[in-house]
Amino acid sequence: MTGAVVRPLPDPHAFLARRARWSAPEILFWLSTLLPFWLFPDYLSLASQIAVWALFAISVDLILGYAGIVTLGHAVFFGIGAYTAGLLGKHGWGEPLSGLLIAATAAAAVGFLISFFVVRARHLALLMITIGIVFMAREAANALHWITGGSDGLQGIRIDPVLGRFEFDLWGTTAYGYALAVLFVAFVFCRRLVNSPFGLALQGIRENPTRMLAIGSPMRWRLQQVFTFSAGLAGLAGAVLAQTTETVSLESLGFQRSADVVIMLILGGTGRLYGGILGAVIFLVARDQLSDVNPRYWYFWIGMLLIGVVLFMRDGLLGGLSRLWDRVRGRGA
Amino acid sequence: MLTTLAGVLFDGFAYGMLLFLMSVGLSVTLGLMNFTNLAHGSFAMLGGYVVVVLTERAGWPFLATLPAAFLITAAVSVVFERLLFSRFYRRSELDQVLVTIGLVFMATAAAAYLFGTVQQPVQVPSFLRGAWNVEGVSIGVYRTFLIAVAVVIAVVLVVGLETTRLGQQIRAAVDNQRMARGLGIDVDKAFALTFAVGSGLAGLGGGLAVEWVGLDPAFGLHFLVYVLIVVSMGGLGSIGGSFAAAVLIGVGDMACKYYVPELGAFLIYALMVLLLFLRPQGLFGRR
Amino acid sequence: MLRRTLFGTALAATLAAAGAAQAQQTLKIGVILPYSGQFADLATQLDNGIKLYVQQNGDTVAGRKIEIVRKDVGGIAPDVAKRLAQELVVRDRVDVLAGFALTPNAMAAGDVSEQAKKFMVVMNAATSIITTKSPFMTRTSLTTPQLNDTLGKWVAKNGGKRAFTMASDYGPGHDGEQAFQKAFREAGGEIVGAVRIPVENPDFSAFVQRAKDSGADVVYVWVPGGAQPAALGKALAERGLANTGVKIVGQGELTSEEALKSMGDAGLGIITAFNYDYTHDSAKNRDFVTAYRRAYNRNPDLFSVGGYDGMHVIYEAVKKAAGRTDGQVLIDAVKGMAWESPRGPVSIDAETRDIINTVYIRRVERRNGELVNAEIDRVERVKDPVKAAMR
Amino acid sequence: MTIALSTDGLAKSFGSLAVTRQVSINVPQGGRFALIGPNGAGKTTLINLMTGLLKPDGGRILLGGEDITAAPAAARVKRGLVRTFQINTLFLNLTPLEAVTLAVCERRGIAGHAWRTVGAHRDAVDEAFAILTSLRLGHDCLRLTRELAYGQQRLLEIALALATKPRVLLLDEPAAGVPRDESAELFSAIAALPSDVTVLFIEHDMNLVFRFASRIIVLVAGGVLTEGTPQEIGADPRVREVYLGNRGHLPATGSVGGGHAHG
Repeated sequence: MTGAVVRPLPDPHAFLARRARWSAPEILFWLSTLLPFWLFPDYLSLASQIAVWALFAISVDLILGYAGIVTLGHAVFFGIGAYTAGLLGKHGWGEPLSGLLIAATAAAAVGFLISFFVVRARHLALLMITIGIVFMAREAANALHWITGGSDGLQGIRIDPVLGRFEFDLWGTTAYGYALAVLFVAFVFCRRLVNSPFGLALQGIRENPTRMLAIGSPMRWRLQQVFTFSAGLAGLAGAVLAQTTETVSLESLGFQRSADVVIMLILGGTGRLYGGILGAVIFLVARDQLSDVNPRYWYFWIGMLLIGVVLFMRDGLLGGLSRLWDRVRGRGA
Repeated sequence: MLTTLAGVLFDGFAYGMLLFLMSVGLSVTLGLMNFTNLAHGSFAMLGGYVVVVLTERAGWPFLATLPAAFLITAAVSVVFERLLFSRFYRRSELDQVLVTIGLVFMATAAAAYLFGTVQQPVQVPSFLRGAWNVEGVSIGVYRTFLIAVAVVIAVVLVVGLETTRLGQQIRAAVDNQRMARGLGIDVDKAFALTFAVGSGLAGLGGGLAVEWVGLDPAFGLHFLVYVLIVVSMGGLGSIGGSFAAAVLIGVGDMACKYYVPELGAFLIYALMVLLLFLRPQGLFGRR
Repeated sequence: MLRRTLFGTALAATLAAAGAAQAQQTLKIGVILPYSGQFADLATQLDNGIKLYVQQNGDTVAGRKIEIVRKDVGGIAPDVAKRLAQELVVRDRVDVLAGFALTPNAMAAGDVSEQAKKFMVVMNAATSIITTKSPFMTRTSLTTPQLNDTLGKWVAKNGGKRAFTMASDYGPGHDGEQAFQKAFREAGGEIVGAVRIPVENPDFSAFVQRAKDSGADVVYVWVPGGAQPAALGKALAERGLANTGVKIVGQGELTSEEALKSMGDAGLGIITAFNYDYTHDSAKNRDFVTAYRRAYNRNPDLFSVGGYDGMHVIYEAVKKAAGRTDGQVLIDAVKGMAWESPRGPVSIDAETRDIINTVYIRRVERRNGELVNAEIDRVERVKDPVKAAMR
Repeated sequence: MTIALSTDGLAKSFGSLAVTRQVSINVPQGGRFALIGPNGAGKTTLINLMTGLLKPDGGRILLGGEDITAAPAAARVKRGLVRTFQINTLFLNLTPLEAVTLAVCERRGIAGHAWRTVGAHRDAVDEAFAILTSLRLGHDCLRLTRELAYGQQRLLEIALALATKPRVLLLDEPAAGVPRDESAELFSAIAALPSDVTVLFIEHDMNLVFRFASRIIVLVAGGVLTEGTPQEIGADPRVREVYLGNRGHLPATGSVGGGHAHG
């Protein structure tokens, strides 16, 4: 600040535009999601379920990674979406796209109701409330076995071909195409959301709630909004799974699923949308491979991976990668 | 009618005591050290396996295996505390949750590998079996034994934390680490000891639980939820709170099952959600 | 539906072509079981049964070498089960789908069996309707109503008048409870009370107290295997129900080997209906138990037998089909098949493709210092009553 | 002269400790008031009460004549009552540009918009950038807040407050921890605020207080000891006694001397 050199002021618009623009690695990534159709045609079923989990993980990232609400109960909405889509398919409404929308709406509606309980609590109380809700939901679904099929699972779901043309096949070609398309569309929405003023407000809440109050932000309302949206997305993921597998079980709204999705997200890295996708890929591929090596004890290695990531890569694998990338580029410059 | 109620109350109280034994250690470590240890249930499982192995394979008498369950679990937990958990005292709650969940996965798989997936039976001595009949109310001997152990532990803990030098050091270390260090208190040691005692109690609880609820590799995860409910409802770090919440859950659970079985476990979860919504710090929590 | 069928045919043709290319080489069996998680022990025992059969009968049948591909489904997870079944069919190109410990998983995989026209052998899952999911499916375990219907009739015939039922509050528990209640009523008994128990239930005192208070002379219990039978036994002992002359009856898991160990004398006198126990007295079973013990250092149970017989069915069907493996040929080969199992004579119902076996009524007794399930009666050639009633 | 902010018998206790005792003050519109007092006098508590972070046990708070005692914190900000924090309370992982833009968006009521990107709200971004530039943060506004120098972070505190277009601005030791030469600069920025903005600031540096305050309120042990112009306060022996002790002398207005009363 000697005043000898007059530094030009940076251009804020260029900066923000750059942030929001689709970067080359992003476009490459999405193009590469089409590769399995040709490279791994035997793995399309797995790929379709990875896409479902990725969507689920992104829904959790919105509230955990962006808004800072820790939850171990998000499978409630996944399950509601799955059951809604499944029940529609069972009772003659086999058209998949409208089924998706109805399922997501149902999940979002329940999410809105539950948001009143969630946005007030913090720390252990928040964790326990979310855990409590997921167990209650499971008990309720079991008790309503004449609707849900109880522990035998929902049977007799029939889903029409997508757009009247693409039938769900054994290889999972349609399933993967369908799940990928839904994932991509939802991702585009989420990407716009996190780059919008609303997304900025969410990050503000995560970073510093006191400051948010001081700039006059209606925080609880914002949290309720994002929680509702996230619940809808989770419901969407559940609906895709129900439609592509034509089956729903009680476990789709269980605690295990809630915990698994958080683990995926942490493995991949929170607060970046892509973390959820990467985490889903790693978790499910690792599970597929490890359980082929040893179907009985593979959870041991998942546990170890989790401890390793939390211990050594605080912002997940994606965070670790991006730091590595920065370092490489920094050295290059 | 009254004898039924008395029976339900007794069984519920005994069940509550079992929950208290398994959860009080977590309440202490969570409340005093601010460390969310989801592997607590796995330490209870370890205590269970100690009891089973020593009675069934080494032929020890049941009562002699209980102190062993406490000591071995405590010793193992200190190793984890020093090597792993202590790095997480300043990290976020989520990180703590995840690292300990990772440990639960590993412990479950390891138990399946070492002991198989089968239910482990344990034979308690004959003087702990059976029941007395008091005015038509059936009073289980083993349950009475459990209650006695739990009450003794509760008293020892309260007195220990309030009056002994170690207890004072621990509380000082927790209230203000820097000041405690300044006074020459070895804070690390105090934390390690607290953790050992807390986990040791889980081991003891696990050892005592085998006779009642059985033992398999899924034990750690299965009881984790109940343990967390007791701790969060009781209020962190409050021994009296854990005791009260454990009794509430135990009796409530038993009474629900007897009088409204169709609601299942739903009521317990609903009760917890409602309580934590209205009183996030729990019944006896300070924060 | 038409489109689905056409598609299935086309698919099956493709797969059959692919399979034909492989013929004379290996016979691939895809086994889907919950190797990890809370049902892991069940999977272990079932898998042991599979391994023992292969060990005893060689790994080549009708000129084809057996290759088993194992997949862990991790618990109740029909979405995963279905995906694994798809992958086994399209990626691993298996000839037979097998395993299936849990009903929802078996049902989900049934879709794949139907679509791909794959022979499928359910080796444990016990809900009646499973076998209706695919015309290429058979079962070598049992059905829940098979046991409980038989038990209900037997109890009513042998002096039971007023029964109280308690059953785990989920699918299999409901099946067992309903079969028992129906049969018991039809045979002249009265149900004086019923209670459903939460599935994850560690303590039974309250329920046993209710049963005791109901004034029933028979208490019927349905709980899943694992930790619960032992816990129930302890509650029974503490409430002294047996001392009051009340009969405790239930399905065989209630008095499994492990359950009896931790129940101790509390288990004495419990009457159960089951299709297999390692103490069953036959030459075939003695050899089986000896071999099993030598290999795995523990006693076999119904899961082991389900796996063992399941492999028998696969071997025999492939032999009969002279090495051909398309679903229709194999399922046709299985219909009406009868053989001597460690559990006694069994056969496959030609119409329903479901198992027909003997139901043993056993009472817990102390023999040579050990608690065992002593056979006191038997009902032979029992078919699944639900599917019998459907027709 | 209209009263912008006033309290009437405001009281607050933590357990048996009364931290605010019957505080009644009136700050006219456009006033530049300083709030001084020894550590523990309850200055920050008073600001917390006025902004709604704490609930008073008794008394009323009026903003432009309207009772806001029961209004939630965010609603008070919407009405123009805004504060800064003694300890930096910032979004460490956002850039100053994003942070201030967020504050602008919240004020304009567009922070709930979720479809168009932040950059598409050009007016808001321009306004935020202008505020940052006016506080000489323009050059560094694209770095992460956590990477800024401490003095810059203090300025960002003020920038965030300004972005809400305050009518009444409560500054809690805005220059705390800032080197002397920079703190004068910082206060110059405050002095340059539009004259209709009312300012109440807590400050320990008596030079700054006497240079920038039009009136001074002295708070001791939770209650108002006295209030007056800098000259009156400087001449008040009670203030000298309780606040400055016998350690030094009060400076004449705007002259040197004094300094931090407490370290």
